[in-house]
Amino acid sequence: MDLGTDSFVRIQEEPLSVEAAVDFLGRGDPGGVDLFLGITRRMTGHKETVHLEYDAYLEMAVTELNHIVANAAKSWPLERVYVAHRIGTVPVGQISVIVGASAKHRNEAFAASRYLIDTLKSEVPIWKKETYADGSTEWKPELAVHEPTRRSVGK
Amino acid sequence: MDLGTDSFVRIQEEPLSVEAAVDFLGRGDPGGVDLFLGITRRMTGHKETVHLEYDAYLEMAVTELNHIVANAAKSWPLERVYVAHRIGTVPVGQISVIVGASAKHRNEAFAASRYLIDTLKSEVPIWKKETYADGSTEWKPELAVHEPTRRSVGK
Amino acid sequence: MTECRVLLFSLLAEAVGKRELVAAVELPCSAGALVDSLAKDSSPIRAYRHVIRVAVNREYVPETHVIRSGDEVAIITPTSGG
Amino acid sequence: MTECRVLLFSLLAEAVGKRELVAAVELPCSAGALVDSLAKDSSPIRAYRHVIRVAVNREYVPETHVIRSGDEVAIITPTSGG
Repeated sequence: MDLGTDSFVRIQEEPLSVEAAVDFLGRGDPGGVDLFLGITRRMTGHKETVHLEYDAYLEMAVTELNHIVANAAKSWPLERVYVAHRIGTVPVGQISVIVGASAKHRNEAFAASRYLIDTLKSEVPIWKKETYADGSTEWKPELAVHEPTRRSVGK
Repeated sequence: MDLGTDSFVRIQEEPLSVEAAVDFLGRGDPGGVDLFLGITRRMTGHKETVHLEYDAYLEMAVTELNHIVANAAKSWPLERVYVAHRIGTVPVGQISVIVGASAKHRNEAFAASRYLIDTLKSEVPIWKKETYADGSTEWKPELAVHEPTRRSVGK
Repeated sequence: MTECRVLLFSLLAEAVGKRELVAAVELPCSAGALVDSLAKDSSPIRAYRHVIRVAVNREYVPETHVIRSGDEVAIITPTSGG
Repeated sequence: MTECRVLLFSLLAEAVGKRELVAAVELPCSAGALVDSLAKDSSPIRAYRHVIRVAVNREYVPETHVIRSGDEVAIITPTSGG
Protein backbone atom coordinates (compact mmCIF):
# COMPACT_ATOMS: atom_id res chain seq x y z
CA MET A 1 0.00 0.00 0.00
CA ASP A 2 1.24 3.48 -0.88
CA LEU A 3 1.14 5.69 2.20
CA GLY A 4 2.16 8.82 0.31
CA THR A 5 -0.14 11.42 -1.17
CA ASP A 6 0.22 12.10 -4.87
CA SER A 7 -0.10 15.74 -5.79
CA PHE A 8 -0.39 17.97 -8.82
CA VAL A 9 0.53 21.67 -8.75
CA ARG A 10 0.49 23.97 -11.76
CA ILE A 11 0.25 27.64 -12.66
CA GLN A 12 -0.59 28.24 -16.31
CA GLU A 13 -1.91 30.81 -18.78
CA GLU A 14 -4.07 28.27 -20.61
CA PRO A 15 -7.68 27.54 -19.57
CA LEU A 16 -8.02 25.04 -16.72
CA SER A 17 -9.63 21.64 -17.16
CA VAL A 18 -12.03 20.25 -14.56
CA GLU A 19 -11.84 16.91 -16.35
CA ALA A 20 -8.08 16.75 -15.84
CA ALA A 21 -8.56 17.52 -12.13
CA VAL A 22 -11.25 14.86 -11.68
CA ASP A 23 -9.20 12.38 -13.65
CA PHE A 24 -6.17 12.99 -11.43
CA LEU A 25 -8.09 12.94 -8.15
CA GLY A 26 -10.10 9.86 -9.08
CA ARG A 27 -7.01 7.67 -9.41
CA GLY A 28 -5.66 6.03 -6.26
CA ASP A 29 -8.63 4.57 -4.42
CA PRO A 30 -10.72 7.42 -3.04
CA GLY A 31 -14.22 7.21 -1.61
CA GLY A 32 -14.76 10.95 -1.92
CA VAL A 33 -13.44 13.87 -3.93
CA ASP A 34 -14.04 17.50 -3.10
CA LEU A 35 -13.30 20.09 -5.74
CA PHE A 36 -13.47 23.86 -5.52
CA LEU A 37 -13.57 26.07 -8.61
CA GLY A 38 -13.02 29.82 -8.56
CA ILE A 39 -14.87 31.53 -11.40
CA THR A 40 -14.62 35.09 -12.69
CA ARG A 41 -17.83 36.74 -11.52
CA ARG A 42 -19.51 39.38 -13.65
CA MET A 43 -21.34 41.40 -10.99
CA THR A 44 -19.97 42.66 -7.67
CA GLY A 45 -22.74 44.85 -6.28
CA HIS A 46 -23.42 47.22 -9.16
CA LYS A 47 -19.96 46.93 -10.68
CA GLU A 48 -19.64 44.87 -13.83
CA THR A 49 -16.39 43.01 -14.42
CA VAL A 50 -15.23 42.35 -17.99
CA HIS A 51 -12.24 40.21 -17.13
CA LEU A 52 -9.61 39.60 -14.47
CA GLU A 53 -5.89 39.75 -14.95
CA TYR A 54 -3.71 37.69 -12.66
CA ASP A 55 -0.14 38.66 -11.89
CA ALA A 56 2.14 36.24 -10.05
CA TYR A 57 5.59 35.89 -8.57
CA LEU A 58 5.70 32.64 -10.46
CA GLU A 59 8.66 30.83 -8.90
CA MET A 60 7.63 31.67 -5.35
CA ALA A 61 3.95 30.92 -6.06
CA VAL A 62 4.86 27.39 -7.12
CA THR A 63 7.05 26.99 -4.03
CA GLU A 64 4.24 28.21 -1.76
CA LEU A 65 1.67 25.96 -3.43
CA ASN A 66 3.95 22.99 -2.85
CA HIS A 67 4.26 23.96 0.84
CA ILE A 68 0.47 24.18 1.14
CA VAL A 69 -0.05 20.84 -0.56
CA ALA A 70 2.56 19.24 1.72
CA ASN A 71 0.85 20.72 4.79
CA ALA A 72 -2.52 19.37 3.64
CA ALA A 73 -1.02 15.90 3.13
CA LYS A 74 0.47 16.06 6.64
CA SER A 75 -2.78 17.26 8.21
CA TRP A 76 -5.23 14.74 6.75
CA PRO A 77 -5.06 11.21 5.35
CA LEU A 78 -5.48 12.07 1.67
CA GLU A 79 -5.21 10.04 -1.49
CA ARG A 80 -4.43 12.90 -3.87
CA VAL A 81 -4.25 16.69 -3.94
CA TYR A 82 -4.70 18.93 -6.98
CA VAL A 83 -4.04 22.66 -7.39
CA ALA A 84 -4.08 24.55 -10.68
CA HIS A 85 -4.16 28.33 -11.01
CA ARG A 86 -4.60 30.27 -14.21
CA ILE A 87 -2.73 33.57 -14.67
CA GLY A 88 -2.93 36.28 -17.29
CA THR A 89 -6.40 37.26 -18.51
CA VAL A 90 -9.41 35.25 -17.30
CA PRO A 91 -12.70 36.34 -18.91
CA VAL A 92 -16.01 36.40 -17.01
CA GLY A 93 -17.47 32.93 -16.50
CA GLN A 94 -14.15 31.13 -16.83
CA ILE A 95 -12.29 29.20 -14.15
CA SER A 96 -9.33 30.92 -12.45
CA VAL A 97 -8.47 28.21 -9.94
CA ILE A 98 -9.18 24.55 -9.25
CA VAL A 99 -8.25 22.97 -5.93
CA GLY A 100 -9.28 19.55 -4.78
CA ALA A 101 -8.53 16.59 -2.61
CA SER A 102 -9.50 12.95 -2.64
CA ALA A 103 -9.66 10.75 0.44
CA LYS A 104 -11.17 7.53 1.72
CA HIS A 105 -13.83 9.56 3.52
CA ARG A 106 -15.52 12.86 2.77
CA ASN A 107 -14.53 14.75 5.95
CA GLU A 108 -10.90 14.82 4.93
CA ALA A 109 -11.65 15.72 1.32
CA PHE A 110 -13.78 18.71 2.35
CA ALA A 111 -11.37 19.91 5.06
CA ALA A 112 -8.33 19.69 2.78
CA SER A 113 -10.06 21.41 -0.11
CA ARG A 114 -11.16 24.27 2.14
CA TYR A 115 -7.66 24.59 3.58
CA LEU A 116 -6.12 24.64 0.10
CA ILE A 117 -8.24 27.50 -1.23
CA ASP A 118 -8.13 29.58 1.99
CA THR A 119 -4.36 29.30 2.28
CA LEU A 120 -3.82 29.81 -1.44
CA LYS A 121 -5.71 33.10 -1.22
CA SER A 122 -3.84 34.41 1.82
CA GLU A 123 -0.31 33.12 1.18
CA VAL A 124 0.44 32.51 -2.47
CA PRO A 125 1.89 35.54 -4.33
CA ILE A 126 -0.79 35.83 -6.99
CA TRP A 127 -2.86 38.98 -7.45
CA LYS A 128 -5.95 39.80 -9.44
CA LYS A 129 -6.82 43.04 -11.16
CA GLU A 130 -10.44 43.72 -12.06
CA THR A 131 -11.21 45.41 -15.35
CA TYR A 132 -14.70 46.89 -15.16
CA ALA A 133 -17.17 47.61 -17.95
CA ASP A 134 -16.56 51.38 -17.53
CA GLY A 135 -12.88 50.82 -18.41
CA SER A 136 -11.53 51.35 -14.89
CA THR A 137 -9.23 48.82 -13.25
CA GLU A 138 -8.59 47.87 -9.63
CA TRP A 139 -6.06 45.59 -7.95
CA LYS A 140 -7.45 43.28 -5.29
CA PRO A 141 -7.65 43.31 -2.37
CA GLU A 142 -8.43 47.00 -1.98
CA LEU A 143 -5.73 48.27 0.36
CA ALA A 144 -5.93 51.16 2.78
CA VAL A 145 -3.20 53.66 1.98
CA HIS A 146 -1.10 54.74 4.95
CA GLU A 147 -2.20 58.39 4.72
CA PRO A 148 -0.12 60.19 7.40
CA THR A 149 3.14 59.04 5.84
CA ARG A 150 1.98 59.95 2.37
CA ARG A 151 1.06 63.47 3.44
CA SER A 152 4.13 64.20 5.52
CA VAL A 153 6.88 62.96 3.19
CA GLY A 154 7.10 64.13 -0.40
CA LYS A 155 8.40 61.77 -3.08
CA MET B 1 -31.65 40.04 -11.18
CA ASP B 2 -32.95 36.54 -10.43
CA LEU B 3 -33.17 36.05 -6.66
CA GLY B 4 -34.13 32.38 -6.95
CA THR B 5 -31.78 29.43 -6.90
CA ASP B 6 -31.83 27.15 -9.94
CA SER B 7 -31.50 23.50 -9.10
CA PHE B 8 -30.99 20.15 -10.77
CA VAL B 9 -31.99 16.84 -9.16
CA ARG B 10 -31.73 13.45 -10.82
CA ILE B 11 -31.47 9.76 -9.97
CA GLN B 12 -30.32 7.63 -12.88
CA GLU B 13 -28.83 4.25 -13.81
CA GLU B 14 -26.48 5.77 -16.39
CA PRO B 15 -22.97 6.95 -15.46
CA LEU B 16 -22.83 10.47 -14.00
CA SER B 17 -21.12 13.35 -15.77
CA VAL B 18 -18.92 15.81 -13.86
CA GLU B 19 -18.88 18.00 -16.95
CA ALA B 20 -22.67 18.28 -16.90
CA ALA B 21 -22.54 19.26 -13.21
CA VAL B 22 -19.86 21.90 -13.74
CA ASP B 23 -21.67 23.21 -16.78
CA PHE B 24 -24.89 23.58 -14.82
CA LEU B 25 -23.27 25.12 -11.73
CA GLY B 26 -21.12 27.53 -13.74
CA ARG B 27 -24.11 29.26 -15.29
CA GLY B 28 -25.71 32.12 -13.35
CA ASP B 29 -22.88 34.31 -12.08
CA PRO B 30 -21.00 32.42 -9.40
CA GLY B 31 -17.63 33.30 -7.90
CA GLY B 32 -17.14 29.82 -6.47
CA VAL B 33 -18.33 26.28 -7.08
CA ASP B 34 -17.89 23.40 -4.68
CA LEU B 35 -18.43 19.91 -5.94
CA PHE B 36 -18.37 16.62 -4.06
CA LEU B 37 -18.04 13.27 -5.82
CA GLY B 38 -18.67 9.93 -4.16
CA ILE B 39 -16.61 7.17 -5.76
CA THR B 40 -16.82 3.40 -5.35
CA ARG B 41 -13.75 2.52 -3.29
CA ARG B 42 -11.94 -0.75 -3.87
CA MET B 43 -10.39 -1.33 -0.45
CA THR B 44 -12.07 -1.01 2.96
CA GLY B 45 -9.49 -2.28 5.41
CA HIS B 46 -8.59 -5.68 3.96
CA LYS B 47 -11.90 -6.16 2.18
CA GLU B 48 -11.90 -5.74 -1.60
CA THR B 49 -15.05 -4.40 -3.21
CA VAL B 50 -15.86 -5.42 -6.78
CA HIS B 51 -18.89 -3.20 -7.23
CA LEU B 52 -21.70 -1.52 -5.38
CA GLU B 53 -25.38 -1.94 -6.05
CA TYR B 54 -27.72 0.87 -5.13
CA ASP B 55 -31.35 0.25 -4.32
CA ALA B 56 -33.74 3.19 -3.96
CA TYR B 57 -37.30 4.08 -3.10
CA LEU B 58 -37.18 6.14 -6.24
CA GLU B 59 -40.24 8.37 -5.92
CA MET B 60 -39.52 9.24 -2.29
CA ALA B 61 -35.81 9.67 -2.94
CA VAL B 62 -36.54 12.34 -5.54
CA THR B 63 -38.99 14.03 -3.16
CA GLU B 64 -36.41 14.01 -0.34
CA LEU B 65 -33.67 15.34 -2.62
CA ASN B 66 -35.94 18.20 -3.62
CA HIS B 67 -36.59 18.99 0.08
CA ILE B 68 -32.86 19.01 0.76
CA VAL B 69 -32.12 21.24 -2.19
CA ALA B 70 -34.88 23.65 -1.10
CA ASN B 71 -33.48 23.73 2.44
CA ALA B 72 -30.01 24.50 1.12
CA ALA B 73 -31.38 27.33 -1.01
CA LYS B 74 -33.18 28.75 2.04
CA SER B 75 -30.11 28.43 4.28
CA TRP B 76 -27.48 30.09 2.07
CA PRO B 77 -27.45 32.61 -0.77
CA LEU B 78 -26.73 30.21 -3.62
CA GLU B 79 -26.68 30.62 -7.36
CA ARG B 80 -27.30 26.99 -8.27
CA VAL B 81 -27.55 23.55 -6.66
CA TYR B 82 -26.88 20.19 -8.33
CA VAL B 83 -27.57 16.66 -7.10
CA ALA B 84 -27.27 13.51 -9.19
CA HIS B 85 -27.23 9.97 -7.79
CA ARG B 86 -26.56 6.82 -9.73
CA ILE B 87 -28.43 3.64 -8.85
CA GLY B 88 -28.06 0.04 -9.95
CA THR B 89 -24.52 -1.30 -10.30
CA VAL B 90 -21.59 1.09 -9.85
CA PRO B 91 -18.18 -0.52 -10.50
CA VAL B 92 -15.07 0.34 -8.50
CA GLY B 93 -13.58 3.71 -9.45
CA GLN B 94 -16.84 5.09 -10.84
CA ILE B 95 -18.89 7.98 -9.48
CA SER B 96 -22.01 7.13 -7.48
CA VAL B 97 -23.04 10.65 -6.51
CA ILE B 98 -22.33 14.26 -7.47
CA VAL B 99 -23.52 17.12 -5.30
CA GLY B 100 -22.51 20.73 -5.68
CA ALA B 101 -23.41 24.34 -5.14
CA SER B 102 -22.36 27.60 -6.70
CA ALA B 103 -22.43 30.94 -4.92
CA LYS B 104 -20.98 34.43 -5.08
CA HIS B 105 -18.52 33.47 -2.32
CA ARG B 106 -16.84 30.23 -1.37
CA ASN B 107 -18.14 29.93 2.20
CA GLU B 108 -21.66 29.33 1.00
CA ALA B 109 -20.62 26.93 -1.75
CA PHE B 110 -18.66 24.76 0.70
CA ALA B 111 -21.32 24.84 3.41
CA ALA B 112 -24.14 23.95 1.04
CA SER B 113 -22.20 21.16 -0.63
CA ARG B 114 -21.37 19.63 2.73
CA TYR B 115 -24.97 19.91 3.85
CA LEU B 116 -26.20 18.27 0.64
CA ILE B 117 -24.03 15.17 0.92
CA ASP B 118 -24.47 14.76 4.70
CA THR B 119 -28.24 15.04 4.49
CA LEU B 120 -28.46 12.91 1.38
CA LYS B 121 -26.66 10.11 3.19
CA SER B 122 -28.80 10.26 6.32
CA GLU B 123 -32.24 11.05 4.87
CA VAL B 124 -32.65 9.94 1.27
CA PRO B 125 -34.00 6.38 0.85
CA ILE B 126 -31.09 4.99 -1.16
CA TRP B 127 -29.05 2.02 0.02
CA LYS B 128 -25.80 0.47 -1.12
CA LYS B 129 -24.85 -3.18 -1.13
CA GLU B 130 -21.18 -4.12 -1.32
CA THR B 131 -20.16 -7.08 -3.43
CA TYR B 132 -16.73 -8.24 -2.31
CA ALA B 133 -14.03 -10.08 -4.24
CA ASP B 134 -14.75 -13.26 -2.25
CA GLY B 135 -18.33 -13.24 -3.58
CA SER B 136 -19.99 -12.19 -0.34
CA THR B 137 -22.38 -9.24 -0.19
CA GLU B 138 -23.31 -6.79 2.54
CA TRP B 139 -25.94 -4.06 2.81
CA LYS B 140 -24.73 -0.78 4.25
CA PRO B 141 -24.81 0.52 6.88
CA GLU B 142 -24.13 -2.58 8.94
CA LEU B 143 -27.01 -2.71 11.37
CA ALA B 144 -27.08 -4.17 14.84
CA VAL B 145 -29.77 -6.82 15.02
CA HIS B 146 -32.10 -6.48 17.98
CA GLU B 147 -31.05 -9.80 19.50
CA PRO B 148 -33.33 -10.20 22.54
CA THR B 149 -36.46 -9.95 20.39
CA ARG B 150 -35.06 -12.30 17.79
CA ARG B 151 -34.24 -14.91 20.41
CA SER B 152 -37.48 -14.68 22.36
CA VAL B 153 -40.00 -14.68 19.52
CA GLY B 154 -40.00 -17.38 16.86
CA LYS B 155 -40.99 -16.54 13.31
CA MET C 1 -59.43 -6.31 8.54
CA THR C 2 -58.26 -3.81 5.93
CA GLU C 3 -55.31 -4.75 3.80
CA CYS C 4 -52.42 -2.34 3.92
CA ARG C 5 -49.61 -2.80 1.41
CA VAL C 6 -46.17 -1.86 2.70
CA LEU C 7 -43.12 -1.26 0.50
CA LEU C 8 -39.77 -2.83 1.40
CA PHE C 9 -36.28 -2.00 0.15
CA SER C 10 -32.64 -3.02 0.42
CA LEU C 11 -31.84 -5.51 3.17
CA LEU C 12 -35.50 -5.93 4.23
CA ALA C 13 -36.61 -6.66 0.65
CA GLU C 14 -33.74 -9.12 0.29
CA ALA C 15 -34.36 -10.85 3.64
CA VAL C 16 -38.14 -11.05 3.19
CA GLY C 17 -37.73 -12.05 -0.46
CA LYS C 18 -40.15 -9.46 -1.84
CA ARG C 19 -40.49 -5.71 -2.20
CA GLU C 20 -43.98 -5.53 -0.78
CA LEU C 21 -45.83 -7.02 2.21
CA VAL C 22 -49.43 -6.89 3.27
CA ALA C 23 -50.00 -5.90 6.90
CA ALA C 24 -53.06 -7.36 8.56
CA VAL C 25 -54.20 -4.25 10.42
CA GLU C 26 -57.43 -2.33 10.88
CA LEU C 27 -57.09 1.08 9.19
CA PRO C 28 -56.84 3.82 10.34
CA CYS C 29 -53.92 2.76 12.54
CA SER C 30 -50.73 4.37 13.77
CA ALA C 31 -47.46 3.92 11.87
CA GLY C 32 -45.93 2.38 14.99
CA ALA C 33 -48.71 -0.18 15.38
CA LEU C 34 -48.40 -1.10 11.70
CA VAL C 35 -44.67 -1.86 12.00
CA ASP C 36 -45.27 -3.79 15.21
CA SER C 37 -47.84 -5.88 13.40
CA LEU C 38 -45.40 -6.61 10.55
CA ALA C 39 -42.66 -7.43 13.05
CA LYS C 40 -44.85 -10.10 14.65
CA ASP C 41 -44.88 -12.11 11.41
CA SER C 42 -41.47 -11.32 9.97
CA SER C 43 -38.18 -12.02 11.71
CA PRO C 44 -36.12 -9.58 9.55
CA ILE C 45 -38.51 -6.75 10.35
CA ARG C 46 -38.42 -7.79 14.00
CA ALA C 47 -34.60 -7.81 13.92
CA TYR C 48 -34.43 -4.23 12.62
CA ARG C 49 -37.60 -2.88 14.26
CA HIS C 50 -35.57 -0.50 16.45
CA VAL C 51 -34.07 1.36 13.46
CA ILE C 52 -37.03 1.34 11.07
CA ARG C 53 -38.61 4.64 10.03
CA VAL C 54 -42.00 4.80 8.34
CA ALA C 55 -42.79 6.85 5.25
CA VAL C 56 -46.35 7.66 4.28
CA ASN C 57 -46.99 9.13 0.86
CA ARG C 58 -43.22 9.50 0.38
CA GLU C 59 -42.58 11.53 3.53
CA TYR C 60 -41.13 10.35 6.84
CA VAL C 61 -43.76 10.30 9.57
CA PRO C 62 -43.59 9.88 13.35
CA GLU C 63 -44.76 6.55 14.77
CA THR C 64 -47.90 8.28 16.04
CA HIS C 65 -48.92 9.27 12.51
CA VAL C 66 -52.28 7.79 11.52
CA ILE C 67 -52.28 5.73 8.33
CA ARG C 68 -55.49 5.74 6.32
CA SER C 69 -56.77 3.61 3.50
CA GLY C 70 -55.16 4.57 0.20
CA ASP C 71 -51.90 5.85 1.78
CA GLU C 72 -48.62 4.70 0.21
CA VAL C 73 -46.68 3.15 3.09
CA ALA C 74 -43.01 2.15 3.20
CA ILE C 75 -40.63 1.04 5.90
CA ILE C 76 -37.15 2.49 5.73
CA THR C 77 -34.00 1.14 7.36
CA PRO C 78 -31.01 3.48 7.85
CA THR C 79 -29.94 4.79 4.46
CA SER C 80 -26.53 4.56 2.83
CA GLY C 81 -26.67 6.59 -0.35
CA GLY C 82 -23.77 8.71 -1.50
CA MET D 1 26.91 50.80 -0.98
CA THR D 2 25.90 47.35 -2.27
CA GLU D 3 23.17 47.20 -4.85
CA CYS D 4 20.22 45.04 -3.90
CA ARG D 5 17.64 44.26 -6.59
CA VAL D 6 14.08 43.95 -5.32
CA LEU D 7 11.21 42.38 -7.28
CA LEU D 8 7.82 44.13 -7.45
CA PHE D 9 4.44 42.75 -8.51
CA SER D 10 0.81 43.73 -9.04
CA LEU D 11 -0.16 47.18 -7.77
CA LEU D 12 3.41 48.10 -6.72
CA ALA D 13 4.83 47.17 -10.12
CA GLU D 14 2.06 49.14 -11.79
CA ALA D 15 2.44 52.20 -9.55
CA VAL D 16 6.25 52.24 -9.71
CA GLY D 17 6.17 51.50 -13.43
CA LYS D 18 8.64 48.62 -13.29
CA ARG D 19 8.92 45.11 -11.90
CA GLU D 20 12.28 45.63 -10.24
CA LEU D 21 13.91 48.35 -8.10
CA VAL D 22 17.41 48.76 -6.78
CA ALA D 23 17.64 49.51 -3.08
CA ALA D 24 20.59 51.60 -1.98
CA VAL D 25 21.50 49.70 1.18
CA GLU D 26 24.62 48.25 2.72
CA LEU D 27 24.34 44.43 2.72
CA PRO D 28 23.91 42.49 4.95
CA CYS D 29 20.85 44.39 6.17
CA SER D 30 17.53 43.43 7.71
CA ALA D 31 14.44 42.93 5.53
CA GLY D 32 12.69 45.70 7.48
CA ALA D 33 15.50 48.20 6.92
CA LEU D 34 15.51 47.35 3.22
CA VAL D 35 11.80 48.10 2.81
CA ASP D 36 12.17 51.31 4.86
CA SER D 37 14.93 52.39 2.53
CA LEU D 38 12.78 51.69 -0.55
CA ALA D 39 9.84 53.55 1.05
CA LYS D 40 11.95 56.69 1.48
CA ASP D 41 12.31 57.02 -2.29
CA SER D 42 8.99 55.59 -3.53
CA SER D 43 5.61 56.95 -2.58
CA PRO D 44 3.67 53.75 -3.56
CA ILE D 45 5.92 51.64 -1.38
CA ARG D 46 5.53 54.19 1.40
CA ALA D 47 1.73 54.11 0.99
CA TYR D 48 1.60 50.32 1.42
CA ARG D 49 4.58 49.91 3.74
CA HIS D 50 2.30 48.73 6.58
CA VAL D 51 1.02 45.69 4.64
CA ILE D 52 4.19 44.70 2.76
CA ARG D 53 5.76 41.29 3.47
CA VAL D 54 9.28 40.46 2.33
CA ALA D 55 10.27 37.25 0.58
CA VAL D 56 13.89 36.16 0.38
CA ASN D 57 14.79 33.32 -1.96
CA ARG D 58 11.07 32.70 -2.54
CA GLU D 59 10.10 32.29 1.11
CA TYR D 60 8.41 34.81 3.40
CA VAL D 61 10.80 36.14 6.04
CA PRO D 62 10.31 38.22 9.18
CA GLU D 63 11.46 41.86 9.06
CA THR D 64 14.43 40.93 11.24
CA HIS D 65 15.71 38.46 8.62
CA VAL D 66 19.17 39.39 7.38
CA ILE D 67 19.50 39.80 3.62
CA ARG D 68 22.87 38.96 2.10
CA SER D 69 24.45 39.62 -1.24
CA GLY D 70 23.09 37.23 -3.87
CA ASP D 71 19.68 36.75 -2.20
CA GLU D 72 16.57 37.02 -4.37
CA VAL D 73 14.43 39.67 -2.67
CA ALA D 74 10.78 40.52 -3.36
CA ILE D 75 8.20 42.70 -1.65
CA ILE D 76 4.72 41.28 -1.47
CA THR D 77 1.47 43.14 -0.88
CA PRO D 78 -1.59 41.21 0.33
CA THR D 79 -2.41 38.52 -2.18
CA SER D 80 -5.66 37.91 -4.03
CA GLY D 81 -5.30 34.68 -5.95
CA GLY D 82 -8.14 32.23 -6.29
